[in-house]
Amino acid sequence: MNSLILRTTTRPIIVVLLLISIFLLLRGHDLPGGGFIGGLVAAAAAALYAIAFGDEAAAKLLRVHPELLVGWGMAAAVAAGLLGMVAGREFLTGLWWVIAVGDQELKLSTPLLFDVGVYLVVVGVILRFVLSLEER
Amino acid sequence: MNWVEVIAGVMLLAGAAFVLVSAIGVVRFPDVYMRMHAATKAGTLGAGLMLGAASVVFGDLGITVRSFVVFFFLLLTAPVAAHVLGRAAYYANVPRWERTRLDELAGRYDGADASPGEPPRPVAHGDDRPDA
Amino acid sequence: MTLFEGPVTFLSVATLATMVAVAVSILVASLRVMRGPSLPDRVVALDLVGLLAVSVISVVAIATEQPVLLDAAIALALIAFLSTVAFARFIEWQGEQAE
Amino acid sequence: MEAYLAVVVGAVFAGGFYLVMRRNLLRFVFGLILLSSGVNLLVFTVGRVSRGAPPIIPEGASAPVGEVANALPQALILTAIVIGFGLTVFAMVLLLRLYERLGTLRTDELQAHLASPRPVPGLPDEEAPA
Amino acid sequence: MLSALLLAFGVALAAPWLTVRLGRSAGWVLALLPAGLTAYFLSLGPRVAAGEPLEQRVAWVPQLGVELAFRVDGLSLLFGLLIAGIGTFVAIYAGGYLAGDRQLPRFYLLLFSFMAAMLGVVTSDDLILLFVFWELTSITSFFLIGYQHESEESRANALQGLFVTAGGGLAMLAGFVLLGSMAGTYRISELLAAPGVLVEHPAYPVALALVALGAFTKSAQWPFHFWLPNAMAAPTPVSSYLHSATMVKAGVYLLARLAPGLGGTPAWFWLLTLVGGATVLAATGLTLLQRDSKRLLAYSTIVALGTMVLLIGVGTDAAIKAMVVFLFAHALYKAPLFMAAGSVDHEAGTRDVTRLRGLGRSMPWTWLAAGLAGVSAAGLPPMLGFVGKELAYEALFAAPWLLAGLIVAGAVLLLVAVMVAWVPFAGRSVRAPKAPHEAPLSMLVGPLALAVLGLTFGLAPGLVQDGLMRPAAAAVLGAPYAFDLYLWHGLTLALGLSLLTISLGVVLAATWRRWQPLLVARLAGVRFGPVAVYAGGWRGLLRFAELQTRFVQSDDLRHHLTTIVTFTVALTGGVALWRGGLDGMVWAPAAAYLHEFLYLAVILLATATVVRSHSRLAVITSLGVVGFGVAFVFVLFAAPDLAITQFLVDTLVVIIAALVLIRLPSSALRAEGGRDTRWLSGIIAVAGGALITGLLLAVTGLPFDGSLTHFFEANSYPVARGRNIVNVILVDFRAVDTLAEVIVLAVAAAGVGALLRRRLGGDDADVPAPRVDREGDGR
Amino acid sequence: MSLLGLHLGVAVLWAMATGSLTFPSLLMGVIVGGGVLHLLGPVLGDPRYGIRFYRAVALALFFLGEMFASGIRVAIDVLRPTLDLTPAVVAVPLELRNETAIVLLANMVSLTPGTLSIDLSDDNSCLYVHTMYGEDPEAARQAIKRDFERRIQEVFR
Amino acid sequence: MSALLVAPVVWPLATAALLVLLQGRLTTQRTLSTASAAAQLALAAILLAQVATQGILVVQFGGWDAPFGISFVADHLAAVMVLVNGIMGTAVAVYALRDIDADRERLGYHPMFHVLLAGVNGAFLTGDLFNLYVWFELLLIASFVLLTLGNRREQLEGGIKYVAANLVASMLLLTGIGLLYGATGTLNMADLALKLPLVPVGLATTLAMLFLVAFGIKAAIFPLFFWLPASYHTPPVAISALFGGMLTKVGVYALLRGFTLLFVADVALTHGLLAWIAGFTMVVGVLGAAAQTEFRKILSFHIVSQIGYMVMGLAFFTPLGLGGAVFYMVHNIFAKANLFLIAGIARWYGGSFELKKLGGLYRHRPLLAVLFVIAAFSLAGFPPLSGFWAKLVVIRAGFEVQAWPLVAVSLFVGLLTLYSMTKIWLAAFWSPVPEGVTLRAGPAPALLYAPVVALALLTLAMGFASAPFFVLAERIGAELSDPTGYVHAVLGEAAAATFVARGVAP
Ligand code: NA
Ligand code: NA
Repeated sequence: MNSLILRTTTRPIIVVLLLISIFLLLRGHDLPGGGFIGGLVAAAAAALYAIAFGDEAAAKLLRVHPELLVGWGMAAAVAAGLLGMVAGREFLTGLWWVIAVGDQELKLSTPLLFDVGVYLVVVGVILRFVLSLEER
Repeated sequence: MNWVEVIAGVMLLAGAAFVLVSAIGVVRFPDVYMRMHAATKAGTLGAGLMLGAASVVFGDLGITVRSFVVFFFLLLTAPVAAHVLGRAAYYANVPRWERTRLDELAGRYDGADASPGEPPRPVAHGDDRPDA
Repeated sequence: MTLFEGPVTFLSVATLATMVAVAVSILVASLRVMRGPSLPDRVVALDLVGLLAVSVISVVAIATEQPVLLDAAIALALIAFLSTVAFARFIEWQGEQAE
Repeated sequence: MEAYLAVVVGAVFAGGFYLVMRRNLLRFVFGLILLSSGVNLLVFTVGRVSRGAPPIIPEGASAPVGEVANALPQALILTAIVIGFGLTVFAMVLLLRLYERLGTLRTDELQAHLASPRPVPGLPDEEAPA
Repeated sequence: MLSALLLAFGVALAAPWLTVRLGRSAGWVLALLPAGLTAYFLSLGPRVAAGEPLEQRVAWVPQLGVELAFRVDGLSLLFGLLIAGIGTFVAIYAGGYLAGDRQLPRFYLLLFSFMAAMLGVVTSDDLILLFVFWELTSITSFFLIGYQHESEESRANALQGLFVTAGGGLAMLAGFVLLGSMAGTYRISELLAAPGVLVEHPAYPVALALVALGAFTKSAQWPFHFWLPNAMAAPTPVSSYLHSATMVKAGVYLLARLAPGLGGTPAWFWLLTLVGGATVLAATGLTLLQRDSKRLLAYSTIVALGTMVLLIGVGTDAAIKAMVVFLFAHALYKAPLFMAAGSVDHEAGTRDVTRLRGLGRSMPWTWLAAGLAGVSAAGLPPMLGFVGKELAYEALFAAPWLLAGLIVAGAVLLLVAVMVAWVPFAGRSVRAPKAPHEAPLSMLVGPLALAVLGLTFGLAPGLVQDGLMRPAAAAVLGAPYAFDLYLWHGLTLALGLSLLTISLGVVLAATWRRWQPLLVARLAGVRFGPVAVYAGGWRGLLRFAELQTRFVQSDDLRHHLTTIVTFTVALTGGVALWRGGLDGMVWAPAAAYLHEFLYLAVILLATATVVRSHSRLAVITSLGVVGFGVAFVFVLFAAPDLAITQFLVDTLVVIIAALVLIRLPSSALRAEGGRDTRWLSGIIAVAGGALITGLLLAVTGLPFDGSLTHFFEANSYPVARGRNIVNVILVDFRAVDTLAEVIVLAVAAAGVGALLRRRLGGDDADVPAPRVDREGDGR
Repeated sequence: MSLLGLHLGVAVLWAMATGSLTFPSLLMGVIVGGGVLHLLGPVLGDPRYGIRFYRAVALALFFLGEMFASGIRVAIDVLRPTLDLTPAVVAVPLELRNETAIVLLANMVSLTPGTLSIDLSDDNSCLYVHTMYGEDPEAARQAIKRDFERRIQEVFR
Repeated sequence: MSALLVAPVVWPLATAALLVLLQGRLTTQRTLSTASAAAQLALAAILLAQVATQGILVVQFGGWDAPFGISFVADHLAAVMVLVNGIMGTAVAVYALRDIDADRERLGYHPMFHVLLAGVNGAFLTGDLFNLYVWFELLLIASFVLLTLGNRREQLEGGIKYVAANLVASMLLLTGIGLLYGATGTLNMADLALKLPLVPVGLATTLAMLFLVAFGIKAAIFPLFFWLPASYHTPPVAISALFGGMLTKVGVYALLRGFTLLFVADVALTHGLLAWIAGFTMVVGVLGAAAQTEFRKILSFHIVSQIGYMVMGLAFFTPLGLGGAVFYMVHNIFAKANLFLIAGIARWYGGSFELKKLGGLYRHRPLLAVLFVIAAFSLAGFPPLSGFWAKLVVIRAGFEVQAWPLVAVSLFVGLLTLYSMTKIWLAAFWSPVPEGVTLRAGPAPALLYAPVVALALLTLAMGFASAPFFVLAERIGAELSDPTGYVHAVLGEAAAATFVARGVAP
């Protein structure tokens, strides 16, 4: 949409939205959020961008094909399951690694990796929906 | 009586009043632009007051920040939404209230160069009719 | 709800009243969504419902003492905006075709 | 509350069933969306609703404090919402394509249009020899 | 026995290759297989005659109690020798008859497969195994009748034969399974060992009827006889082998085989004598209408088969003795008659006996064979046919009506013999569509040899009496039976009846030219009979199939969806009412807040709009409101994750719906038209909704078992390290759901992408075409 | 604008130094930080930062007040038994050139009494506003220019 | 061992992910796709071998024991079905190398195919009702896409019917699952078997009807089958074959599972109803086939008809009937899929699926004729091909429970089945090449023939050497008719003991 007001407002909004989406993704294990909700927010941000600036600009912003996001997301989710088996447990068994960064603890886990996979798939999928319908 | 509760309660009630006003306005006002006035202003204000009430009640920085973020977000988006929608409504020739006096925007969208968006492949169909 | 189950205070009464007021507003705004008559009318009302949803969440958060709900409000504010923008674009396309 | 929800769920289902049985495929999809909402509410209801806290364990505790809402139906509904979303979008786009290729969305015209298609004016015939 | 069969099937499979390799001599060489099998059966003769049947059992499907069980007793031996022996000559004959035919390799494959299967039928000691072979003979017969498959008539006849025999076969299978469950075994010898068990079982009549149905169809008994004359579309070697000498006798074999177990009851007697008698009469009558030599022979075969069934039904020692001898005699004369008719057809160009004259000069050897066989067929001494017929008359002294029928039939058989073996050959002037000459050696060996055998055994029935006839009769009777066979019985009543038969036959033959055309003309218009019933039945069935398919498989999707919903509501509601599924329904609404009702009202109102509005945008925005309403319920009842997701997804659905709708005409929703069924749908829908409400009330009225949730609550943080229990369920407790769910999304996206892609190939997009440009595929 | 980040950092520092990361202490930090940055303005390269900050705060407060008034105004209009309004669409010529400033103006206009930005001319020189009180279009135009355009211009100068 | 149980799902999913990342590189995709399908077949074979030697295998995902987490359970039935899916997957993958055009490959045929395989395997293996729903949806959406891939008009038209019916089924299934959860508080199927007896019988039976309809739509039983003949003839042959062979049988599998493990409180009603449905399904399907003149449409209607036989075995609810139903199912998958593949080769030569436009294949393509005869006559139940044994067992089971009318109907339907198989034979093989049609010269690609030959050999093996198959069928029948072992394997000994004590096990 050719609107200065929309475009000018959209830029900060999508920055905030992407931050929020990652925030929702990361804290999803403890508070409302998670990969799906985070992914939806990120995809919504991208969709907003696509409407405001056109789908070519959005594709440029994205740099990767939605299909690749989906593929990597699926791979991450499956890998999260397989890591449990690599560790000799059942498929999809949660594994946790706590890394000390200064006095902060960084908790990495297969459920998180799984959620990241979900996030990527959701972003890719919704972008595919919106871009497919937009570009025609 | 706890003053925090009183402040929060008052904010809530005020917010409730604005919210009600916005809803009534949307129903009562005669055309889409006037309805947008009601929704944009009273709605945002009402929501803001309730978010404020929440931050007062919880008195927690994180929550306050979040409330502010949401409110800021509303302040940022509500007028933009009204703008794009008002523009679109104007563009789509949604009828204005017959008492609208002046229109300095008239004629702006007649020129082909002022196309507001890239339309998709055309399919012949008219405007959406209201229910019979 | 936890707040209502406790003693009757000014805040609890105000909260309940607000809850009802917001619900009434949502119902009223929904009527506009359903009645139109034009698409922009519906979208204005739908946008308002989104805004009212933010209010609902704030009030419910207060009533249930569950601040986590406020996070839902962020997503909601965003999404209401997105849908309005999308509809605006939709209306412009449609207006174009009507000519 | 379950009793009232049961009535609402029934009403939404009735609406969905009705639309699903219409001649217009667009109505079919709308009916499906209604059914989807109805099912989600149904699953929510059978898990017994609670006005208590969300199923979140507060900081410092290792289990929910007090009564919390039933988490399992919520997780199930989340899954169902996502699946329903994907299927609904697919169905809608399928309708779009169907309309573009056959020129109708009426269930009783599909077959006839298959034999003598009436594609939408302005669209190329995609099955004409290249 | 098993190895013999395997060898036979193996040779059958190799036959096409061998045929091609051997060229012109294929028939002679391939005949070594049946010849060897004949020798094998002959070698079994002494022990069988001594009352020691050959038995063999190999496990096959023990779970079903099915074994590769074989048993060669007198009856089997008789049939085995006929099958292998006549098979030898047919193989040779076919080599000449079909010389140069492109399909000869396939022909031998089918012929030998048939032979092996037929041998299997007569040697199986397991009902199921017998059925396996039985059906194989039907299939090979089907392919052989349809040998000239490019002719429509040929195809239709093949199909008819298959349906009649396979249909009977299915009944027979049911009968076999029933017999198996009655006796607790599929082993035929064990079944027969305890006859009382079967005939006293309440299901006996059913089992008998089912098994008999199989036998009757296969052996072309009235009213299933009509397929056999039509099977004459097959090449003559097939007609002579399958459709006279062997396969059609499988039904007779089966009845004879099971007679010791199932026979001896009034039901058996009446069923078999009535059907056999009706067959004799019907076929006798129909024979009179024929001019085609093969059809004449076919109907006379039916007469013979009817006679055999009738004799088995009578079931006395004398009747069985007569049946066995007659069966043997029939095989020995009918096969050469067919071959001779085929040779005539082959060399003279027609099978219409009225168009042939004086072939005897150019085809003397053929005439000799036909003549000898014809004498036997006419029941004249000194042939074996005479012996058989006399025995049949003797056996039926007690049943004068049956006897009378048989005498008429005998006269007609004589007529047939004259028509086939005398009329075309006799006379000086030659009349034929093409210049006749003698058949090649390969086509003479068979008929001559068999005819001479008929003569030999007629002159000296003692040759086969002990080794073949007595054991066979004993097998049918279930007890040893010592009898002697003579060509000359002396001046008996039977001889008198024979003379009567012969005179009658001679009269018929002498006057044939006068009455036959009149008879044909008179009956030309008659369309009533089993064939008409069969054809009409099929036509009706197919018409019905079309009608019902048009009804159930309507083109209109809406009908189907209505069916689904209606069926669901009716079934679930019906069961709920019938079995008290909703008895536990409780209406005990707890106190609720005003605003909660308001949200429910929003959902209801928006639903009503979705249902009733004709404005597509009103509908999709109202759908958005329904979704929001649901989300509000989630907010009110402590489901933040759900609420967020519902808000987000609902909005996306509405946006995407709008993006789709914009490409559809605004009238899209108004295009209803057609007959108005809103009321009906409305009633069904409301009933469905009420049912759901009822079920929900009934379910929520039960005490709730929250153990799963409690487990999640207890383990979410300590073990799974997450505070958001819903999220922990999604990514840990029930992560498999989520894994599949995101892939659903991914696939949906790919599907949308694929759907919206334009211009994919032309009309033959899915015709696999050789890919030339494989390099071009890469990126 | 990099000073804005510094400003916020100062505010957080203040809050932490005073011992509690609560909202009031953070607010105090913002105010104190504003003062400090005003004093140090010349040193830090934007001599007017403090003034601009105060004007921004003043604008924000004015805006909030206007918004509140706007809400009340709408409430009155909505609840009045008869709709005694004269809507109009007026063009407001702009002096602002900064795009952000223009957008800010448009948004603020939308949230304040009786006015709603509908569109912007292609050369950003003119804002089209729908107003509920259009008896005197010129007055409405001037009100917008006076109340908002001037104040925004001061912040962005 | 647990890896083996997970592999049937994870392997194809990982393959699909990889294939997505390889998009555009068609040659690599083809190689990977085929190799992966073959590997999956091998893994499935090992799984079945393990189950045969060690008994029922269970994996509790994430290490969360049943009923809390999600279990995958491989009893003999599940393992056999997974193996069959592996066989079909491999056969179709090979056939598709020649049958699927590059356009469709670019649109994502390969990953979609593997997702479908994963979904089918997931449905077979899962021991959790809601998880079953999810796998159902996965295989559905994949099948939607495969069915419409290429966007041809009849694909879209058939696709909407397929999609519509199946989406309604999904809704009903989820409704049923929700209500069942509300009544029992659990989703694990073994646990449900334990807890369902505590639900009032009337209510449990009523809920069972929702599952009957939902599974029944997917299985294409009467009167819910219409979508199948309306759609299965529209996609490329490889896809038709996979759908026709495999997909509807997932619905049958679900019926088998549901109405042996869960809904057995009122057998007189539920299974009596199934018997009626079986009869109507058989008859209506076969009559439908009789009315068709298109190769694949005939086959499609026959699918419906033959589902009737499988449901019939289930309705008898005896070990023999259940084992017979499974034997029938497996036989039918091979024979039916093969007929679809053969239809494709016939079209390769003759250029059409219309019987009127086909002919001369017996004379000119004897190998194809032999392959058709094997599959078609097996389908028609001719001995000693696999279909004969299948029918025999089901009929015997019918005799056991004295269901004479149904047995009679099934026999009659057998004759009608023969009718339409011979109809194809007469038209496409025996009748002369129609005027205006020239058969394509030269043999069809070996890649098209190879899977057909392999499936024909399987059909022959199931016929001539049926004993090993019956060993499995017998065990399956036993396991299904007495689920104690299933419950024991999933929930442990104590739970199984209560199961028996409550007298649930028949
Ligand atoms: Na989540
Ligand atoms: Na044809």
